[in-house]
Amino acid sequence: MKKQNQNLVFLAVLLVVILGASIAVDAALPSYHIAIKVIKKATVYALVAVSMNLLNGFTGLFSLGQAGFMLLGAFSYGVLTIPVDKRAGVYQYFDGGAIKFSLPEVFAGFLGDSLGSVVGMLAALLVGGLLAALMAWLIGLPVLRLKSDYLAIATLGFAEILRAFFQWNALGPITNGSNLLKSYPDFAHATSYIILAGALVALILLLINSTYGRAFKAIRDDEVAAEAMGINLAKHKRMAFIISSFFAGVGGGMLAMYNGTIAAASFKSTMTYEILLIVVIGGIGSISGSIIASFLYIFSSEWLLRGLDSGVFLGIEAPGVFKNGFRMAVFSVIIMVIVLFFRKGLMGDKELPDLLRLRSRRKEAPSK
Amino acid sequence: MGQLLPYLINGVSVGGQYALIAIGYTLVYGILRLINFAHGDVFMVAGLVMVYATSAMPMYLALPLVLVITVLLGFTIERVAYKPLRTAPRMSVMISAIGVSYLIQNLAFYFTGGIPQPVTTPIPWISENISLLGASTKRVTLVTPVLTILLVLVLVYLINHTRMGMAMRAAAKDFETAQLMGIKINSVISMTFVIGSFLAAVGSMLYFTNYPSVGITSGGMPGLKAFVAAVFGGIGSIPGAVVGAFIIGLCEEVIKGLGYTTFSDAFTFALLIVVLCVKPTGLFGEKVTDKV
Amino acid sequence: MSETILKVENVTMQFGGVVAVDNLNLEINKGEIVALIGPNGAGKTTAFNVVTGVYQPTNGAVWFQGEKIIENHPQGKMKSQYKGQHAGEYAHVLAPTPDKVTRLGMARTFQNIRLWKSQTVFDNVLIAKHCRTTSNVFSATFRLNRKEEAAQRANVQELLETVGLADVKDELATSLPYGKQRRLEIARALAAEPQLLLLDEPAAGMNPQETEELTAFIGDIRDRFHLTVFLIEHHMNLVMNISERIYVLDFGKTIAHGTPAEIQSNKRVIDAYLGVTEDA
Amino acid sequence: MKKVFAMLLALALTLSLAACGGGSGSSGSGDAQTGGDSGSGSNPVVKIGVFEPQTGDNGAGGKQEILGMQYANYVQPTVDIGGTTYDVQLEIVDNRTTAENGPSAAAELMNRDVSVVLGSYGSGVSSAGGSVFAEAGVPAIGVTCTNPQVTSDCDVYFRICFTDPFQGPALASYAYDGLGVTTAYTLAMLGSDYDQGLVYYFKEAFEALGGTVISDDFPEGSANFVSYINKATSSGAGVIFAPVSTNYAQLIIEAAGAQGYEGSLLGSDTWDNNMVAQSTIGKDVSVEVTTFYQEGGNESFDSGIKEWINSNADAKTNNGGNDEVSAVTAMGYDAYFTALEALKAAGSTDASAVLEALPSISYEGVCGLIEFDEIGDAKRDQAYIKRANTETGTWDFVKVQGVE
Repeated sequence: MKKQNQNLVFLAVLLVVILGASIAVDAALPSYHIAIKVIKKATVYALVAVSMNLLNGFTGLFSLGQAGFMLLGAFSYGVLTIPVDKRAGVYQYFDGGAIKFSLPEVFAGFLGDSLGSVVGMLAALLVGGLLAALMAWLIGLPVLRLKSDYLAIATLGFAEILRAFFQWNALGPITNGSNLLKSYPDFAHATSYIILAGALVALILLLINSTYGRAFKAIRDDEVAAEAMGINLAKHKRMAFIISSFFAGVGGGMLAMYNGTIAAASFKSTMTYEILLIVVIGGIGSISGSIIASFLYIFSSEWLLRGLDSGVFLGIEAPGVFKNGFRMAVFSVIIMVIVLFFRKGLMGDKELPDLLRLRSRRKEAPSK
Repeated sequence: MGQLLPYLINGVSVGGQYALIAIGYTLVYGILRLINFAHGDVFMVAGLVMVYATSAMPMYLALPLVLVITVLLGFTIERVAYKPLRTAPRMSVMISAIGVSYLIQNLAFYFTGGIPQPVTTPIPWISENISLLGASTKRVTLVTPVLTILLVLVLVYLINHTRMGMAMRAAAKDFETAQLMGIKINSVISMTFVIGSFLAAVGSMLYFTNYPSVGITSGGMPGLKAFVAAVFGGIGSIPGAVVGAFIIGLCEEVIKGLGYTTFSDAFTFALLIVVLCVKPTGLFGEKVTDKV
Repeated sequence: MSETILKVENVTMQFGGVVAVDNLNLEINKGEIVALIGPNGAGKTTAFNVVTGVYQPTNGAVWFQGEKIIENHPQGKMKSQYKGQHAGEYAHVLAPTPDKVTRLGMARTFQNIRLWKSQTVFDNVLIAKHCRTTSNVFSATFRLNRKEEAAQRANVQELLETVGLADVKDELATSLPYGKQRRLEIARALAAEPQLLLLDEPAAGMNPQETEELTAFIGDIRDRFHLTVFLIEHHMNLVMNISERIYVLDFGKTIAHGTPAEIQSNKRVIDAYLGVTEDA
Repeated sequence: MKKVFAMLLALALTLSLAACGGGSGSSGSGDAQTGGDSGSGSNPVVKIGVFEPQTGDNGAGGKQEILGMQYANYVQPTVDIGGTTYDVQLEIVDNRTTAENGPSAAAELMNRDVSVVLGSYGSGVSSAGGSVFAEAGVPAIGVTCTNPQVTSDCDVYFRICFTDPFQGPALASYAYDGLGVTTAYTLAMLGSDYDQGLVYYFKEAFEALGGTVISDDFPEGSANFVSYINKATSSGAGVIFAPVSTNYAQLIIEAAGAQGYEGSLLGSDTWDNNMVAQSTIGKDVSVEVTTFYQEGGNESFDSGIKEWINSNADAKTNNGGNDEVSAVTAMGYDAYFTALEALKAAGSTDASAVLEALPSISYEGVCGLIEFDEIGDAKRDQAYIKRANTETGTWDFVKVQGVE
């Protein structure tokens, strides 16, 4: 009980600090400031990384279908929220598209403009998540019976199939085929992103610490023992898969929100790899690790390390070395070092509060 | 039918290229149970090296150099990224493989500036145009399947009739026992990567003879498809990989011929999922039971 | 005569051309402690795996608490390869997964300890309670199942105290000494609330003193939890001390069964153990 | 212990990142690549943002576009704004071609306090950046992004090139009226909004003229186009319209040459690349493209930029190792001067003033007169048609094409 209280206090303090910081940042900086853009993107990646961690780290299912589920979420969000009067422009090759309504406008009709559009946007995200979950349920039936690496390659393949469908011109009136979806609404403040993603991550945390989460971990640690102890493998794996995909779908919708445009072509396997590597950097099986790693990764790749690509870094001028691509090269070397020598990543399978407790316990130890 | 003929010819050629890559996957998987995600990128690097080498030196020096560098690369990858993880969980090794793939792509990106490198001096003779049954194509289209089958025959002979081949078969059958029986497992694994990379280099030379430039992501798709071919044929089985590769190459082209281009890639993956679910061991694979 | 809890009926398990269990028949009554012994490779663990649903028998059936829970007959390629007896007597296929068998009231331990490595002692036991959870994933996530969760936790605490592991409950399972890990595995099995407990070599790797403690422990939990125990064991002291009946397996076949005294004087058993086949 | 070490490592990493982040933030000029030496050192500085891909699929095109701007900056490093002479500084940020990297790259430019933005090559990433520019109220001048969506839903985006709804029909009428073809075969890559968009407008216009169009798509990574060419031949198409990237353009030319395709190959602005022209050498093909600029159109610009490229090793590398002037380079050059005009007209380096001044700009660049309509698109009613010379591997001017 004491441990739980400690965790709660810690989480509450952390939450207040983060929220305070983000509100302060929002107030101090204009919405187009890079810090806000980067916080938004990092928040989205944190959510997606945590959802992948739920599957790969906590349930031990090595799935590489993340980009596919994000694609579903992104498109659902875009398709459902583009304002009606902008549809003709967006679906320029498909006569304004097949869908003639926009959720934020529908809700604005009876909830008022500002509340209605927020509810509409959230509803669109939710639909995206649910669609991703539905798809996960469908493909989970056959695919989850496969063993580790076969599962990985099958889910990777599935994501590619999905991408092909979304580029298919026959579905153009809905998906806009190979063309961009754009002009849909976005939350201007980083705080909105943090609250939304934070709430979803909190849900995942609650799940992981529930009896179902414990069952997932049992499956990860030893499938045979888990099954022998009465845990229905098929059911629980599917559950983890569906839940993870739901959050990936919502995350995809949020990524679309952040990007301002959606194209199926960007949801390639590279995106899945990137998220997987974030999870690895943070530590497979650590929620806080994934979050920290997302922020580190996005902050440095999108902002702080740009100098590595443009000739000057940390005051050192070396245009011959610091040229385009150097940033990513340095990055991938760091990732390989982590993969090979710090296999547990930043956090291992520990969470932030665990680390604090570890320290306090160490202090107590001599007196014992 | 006449309409489909060029697609079929093309399919056989593409299949041959996939086959050469697929063998690398299947050999490594057979022994290490590892999907070597970096294999497609090794293939790409071979292409890049070919572009640079052929424009800098005569053909008779350049081509062997491509083979040597690619083989060295494959060998190094195994030593640096996979060997230290021999006892680690399978997931770690797979992540390492993905990391290597990411690394190679980014390094290639750095060196090429992310710009596809044009193939300025294609390999003579095989890049010439010939006409076949009324359709015109490059000679490489015909050379590829023939060369593939020749190389595979040589490889099968080596595996069945040399000490190293025997060691490889033993390691594939039972890794730990093979180790206990005094087989130098590390040299066997290195050999596997050497052979795989060698074939990938050959495949790369053939592939990029048909293609005007080498981009940093050129390896990804052929790599993935070759892997599917390996699974389809029954991973671990060399004839399986070859047959699977030809089937996939043909199917893909025929689908294009029928006008469903959108789904030619998707079909490959759908085939993969169906095969994995219906017959996970593929066409020629052996059944593996897990011990409790 | 008390009621039969487990009945293995004409079970044959054939892998390819190898018959691992050949026409096994046994019955265990409620409340009994029954041992399954035999030389290495006799098919004991395979028999356990069949009973718990890990393997599907090639032919035969398993009854649990008066209900047929497992049944199979040779199919496909096996039809022509089948070497066992009673072919054609079974026509149905009943193949529950191991988790289902566990939920029916059977729990087991493993020959090579299979604890959940990254979990604490407490969580290892708590997770085994999961199969008895009635709340769904939503109510569990939103903490609407507080009552059930609290009851389970209290129950686990009690169980750990019973088996003497309460003082190490926050340690990682794998950090325990070997003997305690064995004990923990038993506690974990108990948490699944079984009627029948299957122990696969519970005393393997233990010294005589630990074995003695374990012997007492098994008897103790049988009484306390009203269990039936079915165990595989090589330590003859343990087997002879606590079993009421013993089945002896050799090369997949039952070569003897009876009380400890009967088994000790059975010539075939002595041959099987001392004979040339000893190390085969 | 390892854990503590890992945490320390993370901490160190974070700190060092924060440190250098602060560094780059405060000394934005340190990051900038300035195009050549700027005149007198003591002048105040006005910054022009360059939002271009330097990496990714469009990296090559983006670099060529930047070259034009850098050369323009070299030619004209200062500008008089409201009576003061400012040094112009180019702030180049790589948007990595893809839409998902657009917003942060655009935000990075805003961070560097630019007065106006030039770019990008590629419409998708331009759209993605557009919303950030709009939030910041900084005007952007699209150089060669031809998709109507870039400007249609973005108040701050202008563009100096023609758009797809012009280019498609221009090519269609060239094919129908100029070449006298009634059946056309189109080929586009799946997943490419550029390809698909142009095909759409081409098809619409060509069918309106009375022709028939057969359309086909190919997946990314296709290497062999023989079968597509055969299909075009057998369907009796007199022209193959393939608005694809240069890589595929070369493959299509290759396949058409090998199959002895008798009609014309029509390309869009992406085909205007010396590699494409060179790939026609010795082949019996007729390759025609629409483009923004024809080399030789302005003698002094041509010779000047060639000299500059030849004297600058980096520039030469970025131009693909030769001194052929691409249309995108010329467009980049024009974009730079358009921006200078806007700054002069605004009389201030303030972005909002520039935004106000832009719609009324009129500038005669090397690629023709630049004026904007109410959407912000250039008023362009003509494109240059060029034909590849199969002997020299260069482009020959054919005609100026409009839409009828």
